[in-house]
Amino acid sequence: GAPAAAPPGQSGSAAAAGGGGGGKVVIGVGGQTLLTYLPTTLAQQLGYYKDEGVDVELQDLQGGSKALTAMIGGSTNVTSGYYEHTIQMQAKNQQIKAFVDMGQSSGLALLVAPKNEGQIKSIADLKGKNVGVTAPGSSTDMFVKFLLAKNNMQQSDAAVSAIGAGSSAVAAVEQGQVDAAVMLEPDVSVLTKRIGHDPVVLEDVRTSEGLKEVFATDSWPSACLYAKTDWLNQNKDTATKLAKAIKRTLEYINGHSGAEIAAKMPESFAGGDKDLYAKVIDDLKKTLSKDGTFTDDGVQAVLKTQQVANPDVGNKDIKLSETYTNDLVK
Amino acid sequence: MPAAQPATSGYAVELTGCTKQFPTSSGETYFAVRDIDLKVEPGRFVSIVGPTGSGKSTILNMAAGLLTPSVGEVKSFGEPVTGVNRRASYMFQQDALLPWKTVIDNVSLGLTMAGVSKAEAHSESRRWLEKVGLKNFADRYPHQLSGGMRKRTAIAQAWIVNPDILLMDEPFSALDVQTRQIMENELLQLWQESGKAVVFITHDLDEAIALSDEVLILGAGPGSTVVGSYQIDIPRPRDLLDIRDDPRFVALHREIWGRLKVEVSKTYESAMAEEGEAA
Amino acid sequence: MPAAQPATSGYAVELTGCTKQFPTSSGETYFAVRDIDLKVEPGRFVSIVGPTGSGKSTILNMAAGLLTPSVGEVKSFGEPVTGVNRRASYMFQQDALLPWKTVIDNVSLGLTMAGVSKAEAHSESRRWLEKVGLKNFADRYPHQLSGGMRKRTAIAQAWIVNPDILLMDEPFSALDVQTRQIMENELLQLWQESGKAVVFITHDLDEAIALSDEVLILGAGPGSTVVGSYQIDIPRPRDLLDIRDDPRFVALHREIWGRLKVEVSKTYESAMAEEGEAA
Amino acid sequence: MRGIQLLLTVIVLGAWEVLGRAGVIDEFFFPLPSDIFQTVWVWVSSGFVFPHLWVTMQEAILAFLVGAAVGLIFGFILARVRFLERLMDPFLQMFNALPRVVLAPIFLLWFGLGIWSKVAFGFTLVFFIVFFNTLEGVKSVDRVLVDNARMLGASEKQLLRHVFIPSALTWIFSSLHISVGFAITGAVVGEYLGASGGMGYAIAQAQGVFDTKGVFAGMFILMIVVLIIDLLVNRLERHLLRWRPVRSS
Amino acid sequence: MRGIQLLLTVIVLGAWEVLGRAGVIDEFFFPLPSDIFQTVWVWVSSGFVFPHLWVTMQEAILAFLVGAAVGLIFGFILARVRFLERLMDPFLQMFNALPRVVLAPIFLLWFGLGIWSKVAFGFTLVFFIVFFNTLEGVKSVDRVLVDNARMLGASEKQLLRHVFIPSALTWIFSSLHISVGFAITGAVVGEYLGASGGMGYAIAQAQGVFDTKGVFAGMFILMIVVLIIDLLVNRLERHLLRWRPVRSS
Ligand SMILES: Nc1ncnc2c1ncn2[C@@H]1O[C@H](COP(=O)(O)OP(=O)(O)OP(=O)(O)O)[C@@H](O)[C@H]1O
Ligand SMILES: Nc1ncnc2c1ncn2[C@@H]1O[C@H](COP(=O)(O)OP(=O)(O)OP(=O)(O)O)[C@@H](O)[C@H]1O
Ligand SMILES: [Mg+2]
Ligand SMILES: [Mg+2]
Repeated sequence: GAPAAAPPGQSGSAAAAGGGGGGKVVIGVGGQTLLTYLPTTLAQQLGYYKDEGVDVELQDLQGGSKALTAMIGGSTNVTSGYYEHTIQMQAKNQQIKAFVDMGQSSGLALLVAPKNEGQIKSIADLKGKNVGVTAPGSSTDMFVKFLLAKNNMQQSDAAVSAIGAGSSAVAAVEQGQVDAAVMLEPDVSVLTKRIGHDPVVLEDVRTSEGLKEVFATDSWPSACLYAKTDWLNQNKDTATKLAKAIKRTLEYINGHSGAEIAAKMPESFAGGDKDLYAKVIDDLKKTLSKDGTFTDDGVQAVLKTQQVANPDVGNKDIKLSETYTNDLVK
Repeated sequence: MPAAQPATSGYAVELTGCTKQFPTSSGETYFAVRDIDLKVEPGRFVSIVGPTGSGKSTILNMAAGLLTPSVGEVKSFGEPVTGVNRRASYMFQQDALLPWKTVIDNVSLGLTMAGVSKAEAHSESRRWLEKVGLKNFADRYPHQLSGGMRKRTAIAQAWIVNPDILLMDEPFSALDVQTRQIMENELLQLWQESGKAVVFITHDLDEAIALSDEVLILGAGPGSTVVGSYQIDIPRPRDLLDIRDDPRFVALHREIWGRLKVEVSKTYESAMAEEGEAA
Repeated sequence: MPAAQPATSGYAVELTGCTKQFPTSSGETYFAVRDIDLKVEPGRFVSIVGPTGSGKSTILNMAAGLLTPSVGEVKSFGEPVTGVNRRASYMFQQDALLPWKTVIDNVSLGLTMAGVSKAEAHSESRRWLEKVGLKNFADRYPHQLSGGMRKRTAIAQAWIVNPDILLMDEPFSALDVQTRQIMENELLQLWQESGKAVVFITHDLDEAIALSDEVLILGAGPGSTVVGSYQIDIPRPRDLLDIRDDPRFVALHREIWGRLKVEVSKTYESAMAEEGEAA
Repeated sequence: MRGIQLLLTVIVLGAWEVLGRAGVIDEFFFPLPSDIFQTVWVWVSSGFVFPHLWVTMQEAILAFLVGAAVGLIFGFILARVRFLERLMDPFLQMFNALPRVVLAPIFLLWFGLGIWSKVAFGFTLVFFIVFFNTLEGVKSVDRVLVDNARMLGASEKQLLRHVFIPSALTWIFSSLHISVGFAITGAVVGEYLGASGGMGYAIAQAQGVFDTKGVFAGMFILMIVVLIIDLLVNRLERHLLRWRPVRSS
Repeated sequence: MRGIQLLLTVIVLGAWEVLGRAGVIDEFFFPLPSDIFQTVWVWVSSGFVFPHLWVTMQEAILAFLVGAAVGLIFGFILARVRFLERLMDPFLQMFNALPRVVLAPIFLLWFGLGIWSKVAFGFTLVFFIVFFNTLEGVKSVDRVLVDNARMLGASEKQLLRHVFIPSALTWIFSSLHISVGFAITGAVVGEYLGASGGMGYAIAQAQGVFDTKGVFAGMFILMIVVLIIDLLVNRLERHLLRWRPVRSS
């Protein structure tokens, strides 16, 4: 169907210096159509940024790491990406701070390809198998590595294939190109619809039970807004306004049904299937943060995941207090 | 190109009422030749002379099947020529050697095409290179040859395939007198042995008369046509060195030259006169 | 190409001890010409004759600055020639018209290069096209011309720039006798008016003697050199039509031809004789 | 000719439609042509597509022009200065082999998020194609033509204008035919990696939400645009190469 | 020549190193050359890189060979059969303009996650380059040469072998020079989008964890490989085109 609104023309100007006061803030999104970043776009649609008095321009960077890189390079001011990046960046001496949390779970699910249903029943069965992730080095990849470590297996016990996200991922799993895969919404729902039954899920952190089981915490900060610490210090006002807008959006989501929210989003985001879209938004609510704050438990859990799964973080001394702040949402 | 076949029926080359026109850039058409009738029996040697630009190459191209006449018909041994005339070999006025083949490979080309083995083709080519005096240049590429050497390579290339019809467009004009005489002798020998039909273009009337059974004169262009045809009844074999002193030769030469001169000066004058017309 | 300049010092063309060798594919070197001495004063008309492949074009290329001699020195008006000889114009043996330019643009080329306005260059070109009898073909592209027409366009192209030195490599060989005579007359007129130096290559000894002040004979290759030099002391202006009956002409012709014949047959015989040697 | 082409198109699309409706072709990956056209129609009639198209066209045209111009200039210079050619050849080959997608972050760093990073992207594709072809085109010019022009007094600049450029023109046009497509590809891929507008952005969004109809609609619109551009290039080519003999065989 | 090239390389890398150490160049985007080489060394000495390289090489070489072969065949056929050329031209132009990255899911769908989807990817790049150049190359063959060969009895096949292919060879080599790079690009980009091994996978992995050293090390290794391949293509070219006059000017 036709999207309701044409996108803003590309302004082109990298807003590196701007962002102060009422100037334009460029937010790079790690994939605008990914549900986990939905609040960023929804806030724009609801006009909350404007209400707060910030002029926001969203840039779709098609991937968390690209969005981060663009921000470090100065092309954007703020990134709507995963919290774990702030930890990774500290390991690389780049000071980055998250200031409002949107997701309290990564919303990932490790599921088994239809052809292997019945053969793979636990993580241990993944030995010697081929697991699909969106991209090597991404959080889906880390998730697999973490699970392997948690089950006392070597990282090399399972091979990891990149299958991307969206239709390529669905196709790879459906056709059995991989034995199992870590997938996100709405891919899981689409896959379910296509194969006609719920896929066998080994681990699922979309639910709080799953989250507890895997990470032993009830919050695992994922999608959030972060910025360079320097920028944050200089643009505290602006950041506060952004945080507020997101917080209000989270509240709005909590108070409305999936269908109502879907109606607010650009029509094209539904991909022609409004009901499915409404349903996945309803599912999404469980994984979203209620108030935009980070919890101690949560950030510790993320750090632990990184330490296990990411050799670049490894046992480096990470100061978690410098990777996030709750001051702006409070 | 197959070895000389027994002549089947009719003329080796037969152009009937052939007219060729070309589109010009201004959108008009230019008549190169008009109403050409040319009949060459197997075993005949016919020369075409005429002022420059009168359409000699055009006629040869039609006989070879490379140009289709706008009006008229081309036949060869009774068959209409569609596409290339497979029973003819054609030595072009322009350089037509393949630059990426050595002299010997260029000469072998026709044999290679006919499926002769490489060794055999090369040994045959060497024989022909010897005839045209290029034995020592077999391994050169065309750009390493002088103008005359390239012409001689082209001659060997056209002759080696032993066709039923030889079409030659000013083959000897880049050669010095002596070399030219040697080539002329080779040509006569090749032709006399075999009953081939030869259509020969030259600017040298002496050469035309000395070699041919018949000399055709092409009129001045545009739209030139055959304005004279002369039977050369000097008995064969002819001695090319002394033929110019033969009284029959002298008489024919005077007669043909008289006619030719008119045409040639016509071309030039018409070009000079038509001030600003139809440029 | 600037308009004719006052001759400065020395010879218009001066080759001293020039040898040119080419590498062959087999890794050896081939001596095209050896020890060439050629001195042409401004206002002189020098012809070079010699068997095909003897190195005539090579000499002209060296004089034009397009080939550097392996040994020896090339000077023009006292200055060593480095790069192209800017005071000469060169009519090549091969087709050298730019295929993407019409006849008139091709002829205008030299003027355009010298910065003459297009309108002026075209009107001047038209004058020259008239001289070579191609006025009606100004808007054709080269591929739409006959062989002789292309040659005449090249002649106009070389002459229009009015250079101090005219280098011409078999300019008239593709033309019929009558057209050739008209061209020869034009050439003589152009030359007589101006004090130009002309170096002229031809296979036609008659033509060489009729036109020149001096005829050089090049020996048989490989490594050919100048084997004879003849002053043509027939008074000017000469009547090209009747000159062949002039007793001085006949005597010179006999003399030069005798010498030339030896060289020409040498070339051919050496090629025939060296069975399998240095192929 | 046009008729046959249309017929061919209709047959292919018709077969696709029928097979799709019969369930042989999976609509999830290959939506029905009728659906695609409907989407195209909606995009066009609602005006949704035009700002995107405009952005992409700007990028592609800039990439094409800049890439072709720099490719031509480099090609001519390196073809004329043998030393430079031999010096630069391995470097150019190396850069040509760089997978540009990997460099996307660096392009963003250098050229920002706006159209210039996409132009740079397209540039790296167009440049190499035009460059290598121009290089070969100039190198393969007939020696005699060059010598003749030099004898007639041509300066290096005039040689370029009267001999090298016209002679290399067939080569250049061949490379232009290729690079029209690559310029658009470059722009779209650039947008696909990070943008807030353009056809690549629109397609990426459609793809992100499993809207394959949208993906195909976007590609279809791009195709039409390329066809129109190619038609113009063909016109220009026919005009500039009008001196070539017409093939009759 | 090699010396100057080495010198140039050393100067550029040296300046980079110095500027990087001085903090002028951001190490996050451009790691120090010394670090890159160290990473390369680790990758090579640990043997980590070889399986990846092997996968990529397979893909690139297959894409190159198949793309070039099909491009050549299509180019020759369409150049000889004017009807087909006019019929197919718009379609080929359209497909050439398709942003292949968008098609990645479809390639995965059709050809799976293995090497064949990357081969297909590289193929779509190589094919068009070789095709368009071959087409033009054959079309620009001198008419007289063709006529002469035909008069000497050449069949269409022999014409191809003795006239068209040698004459179009300069064109073809020009396109091969371009496509060597594009074949590798195609393979790497394909891997980058979905694979379980190969240089693109290794680079994506490094990029995923912001290991720019690894990204550059991967690209560096690719560059070296391309240089070697290009050297071989150059050799072949010099051999096959040895008939061309040596330039002396
Ligand atoms: N493709 C063409 N387009 C237009 N005109 C052409 C074309 N080919 C030849 N002509 C014209 O046809 C006429 C005859 O040309 P042709 O080459 O047959 O002459 P010719 O008798 O061989 O002359 P020459 O002795 O100079 O070779 C010329 O006026 C030429 O300009
Ligand atoms: N590039 C080259 N490489 C090798 N040999 C060459 C080259 N150019 C010319 N030659 C040789 O030099 C010799 C002289 O050639 P040149 O073209 O000067 O002869 P010419 O006297 O002009 O002959 P013609 O009357 O046939 O034009 C020939 O044997 C030729 O093969
Ligand atoms: Mg002719
Ligand atoms: Mg010569």
